[in-house]
Amino acid sequence: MATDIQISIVGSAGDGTIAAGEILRGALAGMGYKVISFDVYPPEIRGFGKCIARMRITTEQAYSLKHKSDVLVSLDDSHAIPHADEVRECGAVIYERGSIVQLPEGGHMSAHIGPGQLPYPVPIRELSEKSTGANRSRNIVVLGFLAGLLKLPAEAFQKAIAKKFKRKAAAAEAGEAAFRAGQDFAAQTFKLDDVLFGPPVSTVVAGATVEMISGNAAIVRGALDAGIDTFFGYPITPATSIMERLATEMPKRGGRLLQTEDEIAAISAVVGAGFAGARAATSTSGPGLSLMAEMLGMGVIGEVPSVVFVSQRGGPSTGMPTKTEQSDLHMAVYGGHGDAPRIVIAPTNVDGCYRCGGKAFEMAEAYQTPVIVLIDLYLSNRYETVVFPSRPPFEADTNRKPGKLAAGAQYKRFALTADHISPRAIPGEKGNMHVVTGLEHNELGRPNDSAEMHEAMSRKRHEKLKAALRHPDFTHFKRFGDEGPVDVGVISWGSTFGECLEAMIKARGEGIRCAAMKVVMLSPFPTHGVTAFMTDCKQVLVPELNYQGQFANLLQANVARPVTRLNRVSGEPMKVEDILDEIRRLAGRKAAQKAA
Amino acid sequence: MGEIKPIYLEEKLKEIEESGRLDYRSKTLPTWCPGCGYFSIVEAVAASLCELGIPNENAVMVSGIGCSSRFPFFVNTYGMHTLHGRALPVATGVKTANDALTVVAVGGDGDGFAIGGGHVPHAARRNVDMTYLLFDNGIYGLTKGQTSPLSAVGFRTPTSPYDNPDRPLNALLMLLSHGASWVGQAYAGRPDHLHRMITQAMAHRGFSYLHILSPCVTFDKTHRTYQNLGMQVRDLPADHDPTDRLAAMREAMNDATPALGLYYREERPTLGDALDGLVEKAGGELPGKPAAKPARKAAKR
Amino acid sequence: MATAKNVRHHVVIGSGVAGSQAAETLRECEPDARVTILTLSSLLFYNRYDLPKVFRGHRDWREFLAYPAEYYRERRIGMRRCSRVAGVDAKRRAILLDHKEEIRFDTLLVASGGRGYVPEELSEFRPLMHPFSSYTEAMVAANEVPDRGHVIMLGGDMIGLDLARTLLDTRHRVTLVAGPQTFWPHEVGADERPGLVAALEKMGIEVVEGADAGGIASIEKGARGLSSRRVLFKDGTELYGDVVMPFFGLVPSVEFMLGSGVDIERGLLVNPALRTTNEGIYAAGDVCQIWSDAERRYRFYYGWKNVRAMGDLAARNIAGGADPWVPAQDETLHVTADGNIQSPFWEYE
Amino acid sequence: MGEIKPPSGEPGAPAAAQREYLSDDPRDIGWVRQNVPCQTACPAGTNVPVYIREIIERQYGRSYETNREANVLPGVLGRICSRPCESQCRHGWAGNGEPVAICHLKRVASDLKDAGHRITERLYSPTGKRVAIVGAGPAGVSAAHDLSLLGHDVVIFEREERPGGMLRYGIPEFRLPRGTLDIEMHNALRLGVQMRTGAEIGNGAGQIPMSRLEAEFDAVLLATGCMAASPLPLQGEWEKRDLRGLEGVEYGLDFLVQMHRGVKKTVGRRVAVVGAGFTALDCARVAARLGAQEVTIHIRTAEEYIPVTQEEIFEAKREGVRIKGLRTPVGLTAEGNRLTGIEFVQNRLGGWRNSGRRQAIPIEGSEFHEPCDTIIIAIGQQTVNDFLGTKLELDRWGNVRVGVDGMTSHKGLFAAGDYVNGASTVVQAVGHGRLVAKRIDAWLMGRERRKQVVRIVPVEKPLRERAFDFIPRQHMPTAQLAERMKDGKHEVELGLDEKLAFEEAKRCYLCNLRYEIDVDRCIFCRACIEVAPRNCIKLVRGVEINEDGAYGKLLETKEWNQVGAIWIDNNECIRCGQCYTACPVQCISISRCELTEVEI
Repeated sequence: MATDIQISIVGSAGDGTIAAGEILRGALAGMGYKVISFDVYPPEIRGFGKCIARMRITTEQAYSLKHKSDVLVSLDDSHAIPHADEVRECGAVIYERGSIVQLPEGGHMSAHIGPGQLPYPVPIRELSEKSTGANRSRNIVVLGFLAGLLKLPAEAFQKAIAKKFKRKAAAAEAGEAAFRAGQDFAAQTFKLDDVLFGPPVSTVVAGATVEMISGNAAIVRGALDAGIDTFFGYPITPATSIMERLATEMPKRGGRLLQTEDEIAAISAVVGAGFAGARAATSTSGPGLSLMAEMLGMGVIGEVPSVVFVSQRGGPSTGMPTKTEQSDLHMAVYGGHGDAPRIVIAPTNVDGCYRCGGKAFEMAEAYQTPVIVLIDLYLSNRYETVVFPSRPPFEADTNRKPGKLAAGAQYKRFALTADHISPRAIPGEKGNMHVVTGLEHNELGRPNDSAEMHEAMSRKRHEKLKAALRHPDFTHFKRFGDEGPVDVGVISWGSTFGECLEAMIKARGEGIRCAAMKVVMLSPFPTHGVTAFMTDCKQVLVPELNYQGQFANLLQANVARPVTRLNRVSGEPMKVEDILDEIRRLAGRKAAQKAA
Repeated sequence: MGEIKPIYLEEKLKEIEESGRLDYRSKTLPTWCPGCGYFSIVEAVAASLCELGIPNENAVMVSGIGCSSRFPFFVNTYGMHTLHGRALPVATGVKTANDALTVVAVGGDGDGFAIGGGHVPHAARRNVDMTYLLFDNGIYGLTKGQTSPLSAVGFRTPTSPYDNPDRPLNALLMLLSHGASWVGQAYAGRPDHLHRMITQAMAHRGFSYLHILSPCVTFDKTHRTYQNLGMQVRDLPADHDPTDRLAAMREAMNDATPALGLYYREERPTLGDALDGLVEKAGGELPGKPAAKPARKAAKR
Repeated sequence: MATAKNVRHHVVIGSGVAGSQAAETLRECEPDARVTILTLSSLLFYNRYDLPKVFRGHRDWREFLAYPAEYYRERRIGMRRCSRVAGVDAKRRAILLDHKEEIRFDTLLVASGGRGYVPEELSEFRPLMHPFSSYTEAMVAANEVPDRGHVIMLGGDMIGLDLARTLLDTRHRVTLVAGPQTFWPHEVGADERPGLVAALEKMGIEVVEGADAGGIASIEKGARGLSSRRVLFKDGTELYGDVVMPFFGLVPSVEFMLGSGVDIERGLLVNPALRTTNEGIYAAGDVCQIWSDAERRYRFYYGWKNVRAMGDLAARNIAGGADPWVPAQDETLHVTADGNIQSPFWEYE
Repeated sequence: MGEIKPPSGEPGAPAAAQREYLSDDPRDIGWVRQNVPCQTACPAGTNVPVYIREIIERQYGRSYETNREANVLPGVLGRICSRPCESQCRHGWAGNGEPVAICHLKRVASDLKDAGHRITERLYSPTGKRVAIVGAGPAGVSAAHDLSLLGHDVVIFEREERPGGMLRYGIPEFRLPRGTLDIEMHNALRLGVQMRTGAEIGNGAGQIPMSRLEAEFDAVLLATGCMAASPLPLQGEWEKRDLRGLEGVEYGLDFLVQMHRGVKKTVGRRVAVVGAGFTALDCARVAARLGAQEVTIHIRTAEEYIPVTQEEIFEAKREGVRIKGLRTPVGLTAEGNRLTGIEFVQNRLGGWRNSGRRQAIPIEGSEFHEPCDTIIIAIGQQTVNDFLGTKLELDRWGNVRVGVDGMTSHKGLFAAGDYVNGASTVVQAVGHGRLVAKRIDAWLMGRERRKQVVRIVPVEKPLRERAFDFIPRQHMPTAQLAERMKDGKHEVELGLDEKLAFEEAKRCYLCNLRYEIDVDRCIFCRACIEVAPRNCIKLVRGVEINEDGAYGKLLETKEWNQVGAIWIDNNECIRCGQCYTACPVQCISISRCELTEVEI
């Protein structure tokens, strides 16, 4: 039996909602299921904001969340009640049985459970207090109950709980007790629902490893596998966990990580370290990227390899730090003053995060340029099960081209060559001393603002990036769905592509000829491939999470064809239903036109 | 064991209501974690504004980004919640535009000494007539607990999983050397003293810097806890002379047992005074200024 | 649809035969009113009389539901399951649920039914008995009884005897420990009893007269290697079986109405129009004692047809009617010509 | 008042090093009244939380003495008290579970105290005043004890051969073993109280006339209780007929008294008990022990409304007693002089009577008959006044009227217990006896010598753990049915052993602990609210003040600029101590508040 179960845990900040989600998906992945999950949390650490840990557990990896959940767990009714109708028929609703405050009519979850859904009242608070003496372990009680109700093996949970609370013996012990209390209560509860887990299917090929991992963690793993040397960063939601993970992992491999005083300092240090030959990176979000704009220009003109991982959030300004959005595309591709071309790649799933996270370093070195890996909060915090190959698919040291020169000739750091890529020397190399400057310069790197030189150097800096469109072992774009001419083509980027793919598959199921394309490389733009795809499509739909249609703008700047835009800025992932409706509409409009 | 005489609620409530300090609280309940020391600061600021008789509309709270920077939302005055690290320049702008305002910049240690560190010396040396309340919890709370420039050596956080190798900077010493004209330190766990210090800082004419030690109850369970801070803090020696900058620096050097109280105070022209002087020098005419802070002058007497 | 403010809110406590029928009738009578059912059950309405089916292999709860979820959505009947009523304030017309939620009503119908009675002298053995009054209990009991297992039935009310028919049909062994509650709710005279007991024996039930054995001294777990239950009588005799099931008739579930201001003796006391002593509060089904003008006393009426008719009548009276209660079925127990027992309480749809 | 006093050195006072604060502020007295519901509900004012706390500390003797301060018969009341406290217990409030077994724990203090336990008494110097008390029941004995402590010479006149009144002659031994009764009676009276048994007051031969008592004593206290069984009001031909001559008719109280005087009683096969009180229940259970096959209690209303504990009803039912409601006997049937059955009329429920009992209204034409062999009539008891030489003012129920000073219309003549209140409970009699003793003392001495204050003692830390709240109520172990029936005297309730007692005692919330937030030091951080297990800590803007000067409802607000204080709602507080531990600035204090008396 194939498994396809979606569980949502909804609570208030401080209820441990997200932590419960982490443990649950850790346990499930440990059992061998494929998981995709995405959490929603408020900007305050505590207070009263809504938190949702939502995950879909499948036999084969899925790339988007379902519209309906099979199980809803409420740790705070005031937040969970609006989500009651997201539970499917015969799905389970697990909620706190009692209340310590007087409730108005409708203030309790039981008032909102539809006749087709199955109620599971649990004395969550009481079980927590009974088993641990405090009410803090309510989230773990709920996990115990889930495990008991869905007949999942306790060991996987115990392992995940122990992992979560390692170094905190008392908390781990309380966790154990709370878990057992929940499980015991489930044993006394009569199970009614038909939420059933099939056996997990192992798809691991020899040598490969399977892990349930978030987008940010995948980026980190990619960077580590590509041999990152130095990292400078400044905490910012939702990119912080990239830095946090690297802080743990890099020293283990002799790498160096420094928390700088701000993002300006961080990008500056990255450019410095890149100049010095290190594989260097920073991570940030929109506000930090804005601060970095000037120094990125320096990286472009200085032709310094550098990598910036950007996880977008709702903007502008401080905006919506804990909500997802894809509105930094303009900033990433065009941001900053002057003609400052750079490579921008945007993975569409967690596996892609791993690949882009590593390939970014290859590209930065190969084309001597800043590379921005553009993801968003949804992808950063989304968990998927990823199969990692036994050997990292990244080149260790790419095209540094030192000492390519004939003896006696003067070293030209910015030599104009046929492929527009100059020999790069790094400090410490004998005889190749040079200066990298933010001023326009000649081949030697000496300031020069002549018309000819600025034109030649501008051309060099733009043209050399074209080679990146043929960068080996890298998916620049990819087409899915029906081959040949189609009625509707969906083209999208980044985290939204998972929803586009699912909508496209559903549309095909409804008999609509349909295809989808993901574009990973945003700058330079793969005009050829995208044009070919769009020629096949009678209608082109571009769904993305921003108001302006930033990707559609980019598309239309490169391919002169009308497209239909589908924009959402709700701060949450796009709904598959919305895309599907639009596909249906476009397919129908075409039919209507034909009839006319 | 404290007083054992019972507290009679309605008498207490009457006293609080009559004091008028509740008028300085916003309607919104603060969203900090229960137990956070910052609650203590809101209470103290409200009480100080009340005690000094500053009308709500004449006060401006300016903050950057961080847990502490949510502060302007919880007091009933004008406020600005600006960019990370940029509270001081924005506050300088506010004060420069209108001297009659009581400007209070608030922010955390990361906001003030990491990303915004470059702004501190300049606000201090210019002697902008404002109060800078530095909420020092030694951690980045809003991004869930990374090290800050004021985190202790050896402090473990997600970005310093093998201990923090950096030593914390000595904020008091910095401010003293940057030329802040009023420098003091308080602790959130001593609400009474905190309130008295804030009142003094606000009453001071010039750049007053109050460093407030506070625990982060959610992300720091090892270092700066109520328990540890309670044991570490001491009072400044009774004979400390707050006009002696060197003595103040000597006290500030002892960061193992932080001393609470007024370290240093001097009276000197503010940025506003200097700018007025320039106008005078240039032969210009000062625009009709509103009477400068009558209430504060009264309070100082 | 009328706005929330001006519509009447009819609340029904209990989702059994009476409560469900009442909700349906209320909806028909008042298309715009709000109708809410509060029930302790986690399932939608199912027919308790169907429960013996579990011994015929019907185990999935969906098979027991009387109506699909659609039924409630279409009729706009609010269905609040797992809701325990903690108290009713008749004066303020408010119901306090156990989880501290308060629900206001304009009219209230109490149809909370009855729960299985266990005589006090046997109450300490409750943990060793398998009651059979809900789907959950039925499933627990069914899982406990092995194929061709032996069921010891105590009391033997008509609900139990109905189950006994199924048990015998599915090749189980049934021993009845008879007592004053045998044939409840039929009132059986001393002269009729021997004939009826003989009919039971003819059906295949082994009958032990409890009183002859001095009454039950204790119920115990069976010793190792023996059946899992032992019933010990005061005269020293004993019985071994796989489960012990109590069928001593029903007692009304009225705990939550104590202190509400509504009059209670054993059940809620209602007038012939099924109204309690309080304006706007009605009762129907096994929970109410109806004033019988003919018999000059308050009395219970049992049986599926009666209970359903009560639900219907109460709803119509809530909606403005004032019709008096007329029993919908007779109450006599027959032995047919071929010596089988026939009871109106076994007739249901 | 209001100053901090050194310890007073009274029994049960804190150790010398502790400070205490005595307050007569109505807000503090009101606090205790509202917050310690068990003590407030107890007619004797027993300091329940303190004696339960002492059981947790395994100081059973001390616990016994704490009980004795309010009530000289802890072992007796620990068995047969009607427990008005338990229905008020905070642990039994909605959502909190079941009440603490306060009564069973009282018995624990008595059962488990040291064999050589030494009782403590606070003695006043002799006053030279003489007081006569008529009746050695619970009210008389309690008053005698207190008056003799206060220095007066007390003589008790008792009609029966032994002291105890209803306790000895009305309550069956399976509920109250006589050994316990004897010891506690002796302890109560041995401080110089003269006991004259077999001494009947009246004007007949061999009786002592009232006038003699009035002449010889400075004050006389009447505590003769209600020792006359009320007659059964029947209708028609039975209305005027004297039932006493009929075979098979018994009056409950007489039935029990005769049995305890040593008369051998028998009952028929089918016994009908009419009545709804403890006496009715006792008679039914005695009947079951005397071999009746069917014992039925017929009540006018319904089980919900009868004034007996659920445990008692349950035990009776286990013994085979059945209860039938909504019926009033209107006549009997007899064959010759032999009772054969009862004619009942069906009732419906009526309104509430002032006493808090439900009314039953007979339905015309609903008569029905039930056969029986014995009827025991236990519908109530009345006072007997014919021994009085003087004419006293009576109230409309026929009870003697007394003023607030406890005195009857006759100067120097006081009355206490059931004799004043009508048939009530033992604990009410004990409480009333104490109260009237105080009044007599005030009258004799010309002034109040003691007054009630609140003693406030700081407590170092919460004395409870949250885990205690989840302990279920411990059940009283009872004797096997066979054991009970063997001889009618075997005690049914076996008492909690030390382990059960410890578990049960831990359940007590210790409501006398007062958690208070020092508003001046509070930083409004809400750490306490976060950990609170109930909705017990509130953001308040004000508080209502009741007419008696005590606090009423807290006025809550969610608007920050209205929040004058964060305050513990003592009505919701279950004394779990979580807030105390959570407060970062230690602004929550705990003190123990208890009612006590001080010399004026």
